Amino acid sequence: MPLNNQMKLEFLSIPANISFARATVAAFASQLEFTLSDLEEVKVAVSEAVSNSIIHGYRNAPDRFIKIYAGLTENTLELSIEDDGRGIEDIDRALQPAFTTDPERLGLGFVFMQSFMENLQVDSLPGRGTMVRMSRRVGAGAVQNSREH
Amino acid sequence: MPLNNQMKLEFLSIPANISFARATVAAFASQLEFTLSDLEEVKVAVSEAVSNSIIHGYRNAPDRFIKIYAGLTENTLELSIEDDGRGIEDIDRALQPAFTTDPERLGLGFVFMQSFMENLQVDSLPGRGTMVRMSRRVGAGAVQNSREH
Amino acid sequence: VGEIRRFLRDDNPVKVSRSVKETAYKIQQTRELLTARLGREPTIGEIAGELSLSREEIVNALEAAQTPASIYETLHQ
Ligand SMILES: Nc1ncnc2c1ncn2[C@@H]1O[C@H](COP(=O)(O)OP(=O)(O)O)[C@@H](O)[C@H]1O
Ligand SMILES: Nc1ncnc2c1ncn2[C@@H]1O[C@H](COP(=O)(O)OP(=O)(O)O)[C@@H](O)[C@H]1O
Ligand SMILES: [Mg+2]
Ligand SMILES: [Mg+2]
Repeated sequence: MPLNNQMKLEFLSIPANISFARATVAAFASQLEFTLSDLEEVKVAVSEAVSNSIIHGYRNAPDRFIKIYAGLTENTLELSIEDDGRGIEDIDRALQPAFTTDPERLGLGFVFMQSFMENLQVDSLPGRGTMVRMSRRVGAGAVQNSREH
Repeated sequence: MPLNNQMKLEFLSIPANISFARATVAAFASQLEFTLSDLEEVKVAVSEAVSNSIIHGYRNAPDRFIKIYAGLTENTLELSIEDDGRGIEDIDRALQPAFTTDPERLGLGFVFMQSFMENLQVDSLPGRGTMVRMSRRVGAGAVQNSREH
Repeated sequence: VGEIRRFLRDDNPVKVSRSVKETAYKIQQTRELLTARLGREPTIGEIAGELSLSREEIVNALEAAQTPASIYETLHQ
């Protein structure tokens, strides 16, 4: 599908930028006819991916950069969130519910991304970095929701 | 002054992104203790610079990119807005109130930037592009305001 | 996750939606209230604290409630 709009955002790996990144993606996505709840879910997915980059990718080093690329087709938001941090050893395992390498965490970040977004794809190379791609179609939330009830 | 935060935003040169860009810069700037009026003024300055890049720099070509760089010191937002469009022949003349190369426009964009922001600096090379830099200090608006009364 | 999804759900169309307008209205009200209380314009942090919203949410609500943002955008959208 042709892209009607594109943006790239790059920012420092500090916690203050989690809410900045989610607000920026939501503002961009609001060019499509998403509902407020759709955008809330997109924001949760962005928070999870960005905090993973900060916490796991960069182990809280505050001087690294995280990149978000976003595109809009006529009815879909496409997202990619990238760091060049530590990377993930075993991606399949990382995607499993409740798997975490940090005993203080819940291991649900990827579960949220998977359930709120479509086509989650994780590419990673240990020592090189991680790229999380996902998309969200207008109307997808409503469909999923009516299926749940 | 050391930068406590930095971000770079790149987006397509289409009118829909004027509002996106101003909201993004305002969201980033909101990490400092600006007032809503301060942020309104910053947004006007961003709108003017971005629409100049779209209209004058790229002559409304919708497939070019505009870059915004923003940094935060303890009390100042630093901004740079760049295009690689047509550029400006005579910068001093372009900065003059009511000067415009487009008879349908008012020629007040730079006047707004200059009055709402500090340290406006314009670099441009004909055929290469334009970079507009400006900054805004927390509390600057209040001072200006009380001076006016 | 289903629970959280239902908790978050609120199916207003986002552009110029009623709840975005309401949030923007509340922000302006709070701004006036705090201006009176403090004797100066409140900072965005003070408004965010009063409303339990993030600073960025305040910025986005104000932006969404005022679209289209300029005559130029009106003409070109
Ligand atoms: N950007 C990343 N860089 C390195 N490791 C990551 C990254 N994102 C996720 N991981 C790994 O995947 C695991 C699962 O992630 P997630 O589901 O978000 O759970 P949690 O963050 O609670 O640990 C993390 O514990 C971490 O080991
Ligand atoms: N990014 C830019 N690229 C090329 N020319 C520019 C750019 N920004 C401003 N200019 C030139 O400077 C002039 C004055 O700009 P401005 O004060 O914003 O007034 P206006 O946009 O109403 O013409 C414009 O008419 C244009 O010729
Ligand atoms: Mg996580
Ligand atoms: Mg102008």
